[in-house]
Amino acid sequence: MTLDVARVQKDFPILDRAMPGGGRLVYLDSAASSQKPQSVLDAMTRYYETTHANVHRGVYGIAEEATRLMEEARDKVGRFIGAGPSHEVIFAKNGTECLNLVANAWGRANLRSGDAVLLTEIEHHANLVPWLMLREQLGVELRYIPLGDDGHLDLSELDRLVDGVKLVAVTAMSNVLGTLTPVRLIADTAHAAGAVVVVDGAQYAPHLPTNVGDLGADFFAFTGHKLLGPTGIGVLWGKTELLEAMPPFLGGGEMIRDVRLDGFTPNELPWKFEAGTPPIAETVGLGAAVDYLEALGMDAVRAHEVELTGYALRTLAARFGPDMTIYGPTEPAERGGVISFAYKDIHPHDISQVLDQSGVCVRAGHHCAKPLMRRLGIGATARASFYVYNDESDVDALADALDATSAFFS
Amino acid sequence: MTLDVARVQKDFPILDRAMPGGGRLVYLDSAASSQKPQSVLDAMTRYYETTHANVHRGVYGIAEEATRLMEEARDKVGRFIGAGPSHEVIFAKNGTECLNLVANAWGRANLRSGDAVLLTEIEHHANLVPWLMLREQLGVELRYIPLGDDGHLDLSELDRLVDGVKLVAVTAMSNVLGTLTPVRLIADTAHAAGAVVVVDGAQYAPHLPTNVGDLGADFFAFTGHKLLGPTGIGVLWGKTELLEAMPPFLGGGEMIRDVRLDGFTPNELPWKFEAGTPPIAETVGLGAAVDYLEALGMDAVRAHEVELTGYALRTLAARFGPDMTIYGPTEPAERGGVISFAYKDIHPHDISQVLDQSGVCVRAGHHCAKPLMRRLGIGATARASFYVYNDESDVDALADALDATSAFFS
Amino acid sequence: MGLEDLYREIILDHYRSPRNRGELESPPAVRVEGYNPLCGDEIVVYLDVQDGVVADLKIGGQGCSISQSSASMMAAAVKGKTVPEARAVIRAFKAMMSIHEQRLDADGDDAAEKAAAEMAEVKLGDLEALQGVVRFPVRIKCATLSWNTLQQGLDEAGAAQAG
Amino acid sequence: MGLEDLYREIILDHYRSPRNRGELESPPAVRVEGYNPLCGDEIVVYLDVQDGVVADLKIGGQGCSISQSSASMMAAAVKGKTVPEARAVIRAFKAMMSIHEQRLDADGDDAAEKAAAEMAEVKLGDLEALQGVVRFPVRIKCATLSWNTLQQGLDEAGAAQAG
Ligand SMILES: Cc1ncc(COP(=O)(O)O)c(C=O)c1O
Ligand SMILES: Cc1ncc(COP(=O)(O)O)c(C=O)c1O
Repeated sequence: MTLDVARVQKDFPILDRAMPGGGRLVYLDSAASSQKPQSVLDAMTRYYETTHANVHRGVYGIAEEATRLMEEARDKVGRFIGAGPSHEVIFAKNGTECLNLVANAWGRANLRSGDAVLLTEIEHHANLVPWLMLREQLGVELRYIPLGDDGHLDLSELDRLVDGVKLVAVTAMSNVLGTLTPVRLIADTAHAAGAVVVVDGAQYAPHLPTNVGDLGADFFAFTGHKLLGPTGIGVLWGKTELLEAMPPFLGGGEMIRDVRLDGFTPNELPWKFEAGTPPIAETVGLGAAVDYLEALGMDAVRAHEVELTGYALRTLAARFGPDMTIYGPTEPAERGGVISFAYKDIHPHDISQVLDQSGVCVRAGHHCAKPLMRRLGIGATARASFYVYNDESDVDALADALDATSAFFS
Repeated sequence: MTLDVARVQKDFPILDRAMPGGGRLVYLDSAASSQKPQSVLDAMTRYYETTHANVHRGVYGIAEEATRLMEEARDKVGRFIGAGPSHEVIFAKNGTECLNLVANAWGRANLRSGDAVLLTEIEHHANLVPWLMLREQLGVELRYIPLGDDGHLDLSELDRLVDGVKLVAVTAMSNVLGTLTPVRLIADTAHAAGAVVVVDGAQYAPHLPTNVGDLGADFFAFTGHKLLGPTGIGVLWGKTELLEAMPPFLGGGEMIRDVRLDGFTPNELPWKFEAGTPPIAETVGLGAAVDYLEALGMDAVRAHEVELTGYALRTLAARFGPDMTIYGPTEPAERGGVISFAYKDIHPHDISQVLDQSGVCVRAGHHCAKPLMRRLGIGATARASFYVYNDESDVDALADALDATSAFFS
Repeated sequence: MGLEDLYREIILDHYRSPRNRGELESPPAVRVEGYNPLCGDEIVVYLDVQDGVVADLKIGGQGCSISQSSASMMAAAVKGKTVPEARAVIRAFKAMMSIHEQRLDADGDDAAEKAAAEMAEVKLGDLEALQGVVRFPVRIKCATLSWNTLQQGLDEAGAAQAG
Repeated sequence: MGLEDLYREIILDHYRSPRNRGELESPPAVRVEGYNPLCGDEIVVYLDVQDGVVADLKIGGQGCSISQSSASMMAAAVKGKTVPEARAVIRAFKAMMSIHEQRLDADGDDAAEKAAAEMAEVKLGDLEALQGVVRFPVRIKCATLSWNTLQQGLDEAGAAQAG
């Protein structure tokens, strides 16, 4: 099955929008946030126009229907990542909250001063700062798997690094380099050392067929808005035994079984970790996004991105040669559709600004991975990233706009 | 200015939906969650169809536009509650997260074992459980302002209760009794005792003209979905000095200025407290909700609800007399449009179930206020609550359906 | 989906005149509380197990017609039964109720088969009147509250005997 | 809103040939770092204040054309000025930039007036080329980064002298 990109593009209303310059929108920033197909927008609008009510507590018809829609979305999302029982699927506001939840609830219950946590040098701030906060608060020791010069993690010291650690948290795909990390290998090593494994799947789940069991994850976090879904929704999957043994994270309605003036009893999973009114419409939207991706087929999504990334790497090399440095692994099969680059000595910020004149949207900056930037010895990159609605003409538009940028600054 | 309810109703698409029984939807559960006007749905759809991109980091046009829309929503929301600088307005996922943010970030920095926090017996779990968790974690002492038999807080012991407390957290309006609490008086007393004042405005901000300064609040939390806005968005307002002195709450992207492998520096307000991709579309929707309410005029909204609540109290008393117990203050001017009641000896759950047959939606249960239920000596109430789209015919429909309920169970 | 499917006559009868309401002294009886976090219903089951038999059982607490009548019928159904028999009734009842809830489990098909097998084991009699609850998903937890509480009670009674 | 509004010739010139780049030994010079958390730009300002005068000033770090040229022009503008004069230039420059940012403040009108007054105080000269940045709100923080850093440096130099 291959992706019919022309048909896919028709499903995304924003791609039809008029641009100031008269051209078309060339959206190459899906690693920051993806666009949304009509079906996702319709599912949310339909929900609000026919069914909205607060969930889990209402007896009347539309409240029951809203609850059913939300729990169906939970089932769908669980199946999408190969989860077991749906109560292992917890909804939060974004991927960042999910990782904070693990750091807080699992961390505070299981980590003491001096305990070690193993991360990598390529993590997004979302999988760094929560652990840095635990370092400050509890005095845990943080270790890092380094980045090799080939754009892959350098695992040569893994056995030493993992020795005695209580938890390993690793991204499945770098949002800067595109690097696909050997999650399973790291997880097996971590488990052999008795550690719990947290996988940041924010960049992985939207782009590759995902099975949390095959990855060897104990926790797996991702975010809706990068997966064709709405903003305001993140997903944490965790193993039942671990989730049950954890104290709650946020306190409030929904997450309790009983509340007294002198104490409370938490609710069962998954609600124990869902305090307050959940992002109801957003779960419905995410469910529709998962439906959309499954109809395309995640194998086809991945195949398309490998192909397009290959085309991009070849095109950029051919057109810009030594004027361009592309970071990360060179083989499309070893990476996602995320291309961070340096071009001549033009600052990424300026590149992005000038590309915008041609309707080409790329991100410039540290991409919430400042330690990785320091490791690469740079302050920022320009980054083009692809998704189901991108095709070779977008890559060509990027290359043409880069020529214009070079002309402007020379 | 009075509310033209018939015109308002036309703005809410869900009120037109077909009901199984053939009747109309009589939605009397706005205290749990309000319905949304077309303009809110349109604002979000338009956002996704023309402007979506991740905010704050993008240089290109649509990212800049998305950032502008989000920050405009912040300004609007700030003006709506009479806030000062917009950096005092922090977006979270719901009202519950806002209160957890205060309990965690302010609480951990300022409270020690043995310190006292003053709450009330009528709080929603969202303003109880975060403090109960601090009690468990830090050993703080919790005190409670009791409920008087007139449905108002009993302030006779306030001076004693407030003595030596570090923080007072109080709801501005009970979600069960409708009681409007004397927030200003409590705040002044608390400030005189050197305490910080947290106001749970989840039920207040949607229904009354709100000015955080006049209320005497140091922190004020509310939630979008009860205020004609979407799910997935909550708002915390706090005073600059307090917010600046607090450590961050969740860690990740957006909330940092710098991240190193051995530490991080938080960002400035408000982003310091907004980790990860924010609920962008939801802030836009909330901004549209605020526009809608301001066009109606909050004075008119309040006047309409006082009038309708008065009509409801009179109608129910006239039609059901001693068969019905209504909880909370008897004067419409002293309460919001929330009517919790017991009817004959029919369990609230059963009432709600049978009312649903007539398309009448009321909530049944403890309304996330179990300590208040225990105080009232009951397990649950049925609760009808009003908003801008309700009118006297809805009250009549409720009364008719209650007659049918009584017939069914007798 | 009329209300009559939910509120069968026999249910309303048990609600109006609950059987086995009251308390037992504990100890020797086991006392277990159950909460429905969604609506605030509370059930207290007092359980007297002697020589492997549910010698006596009383129900306290308060709740809606479904939770109260389910508890009342449950008490009538298990009183005098051996512990294994009582457990079989619990399984059968929960299987009847799970026909809707199983959607929440990943392995829907297996669960449906298992439920059918467990229901075949035992005659539920009057309790079958509660089958209509399955069509009102929010109320399933009302119906199962007392049963989960009883199950916990049997576990505790077993542990007490063993210990 | 063309790119020429943003990238004026004089800006590109300062970007290509930045003035006053380098380091000063610290101490005696004050060394202050500034970050733009959004894009990763970093500025280091080395500041040598003697007898109330900005005797020397050097700029390190890396960033985009706007942040670098702004820093370069800033260095040229304040070197040799007295501390109060330097502070007046900072105020005037930030006022020019705030014409967009003030939207974020509640009291928009007051702020606009205040900004106009502060800009009137000082001749910004070449720095006025950066006015076009105001139309590209995301870039305002690029332009103001070095100025905020300088301001912090003057505060620290003042404190060091006082202490
Ligand atoms: C690798 C990675 N992890 C985590 C996140 C955080 O996701 P969110 O911003 O939705 O919380 C992102 C995206 O920003 C990411 O790229
Ligand atoms: C008084 C009160 N406080 C707090 C909340 C919590 O709001 P949310 O559920 O949106 O977090 C609610 C509503 O559920 C409420 O009624």
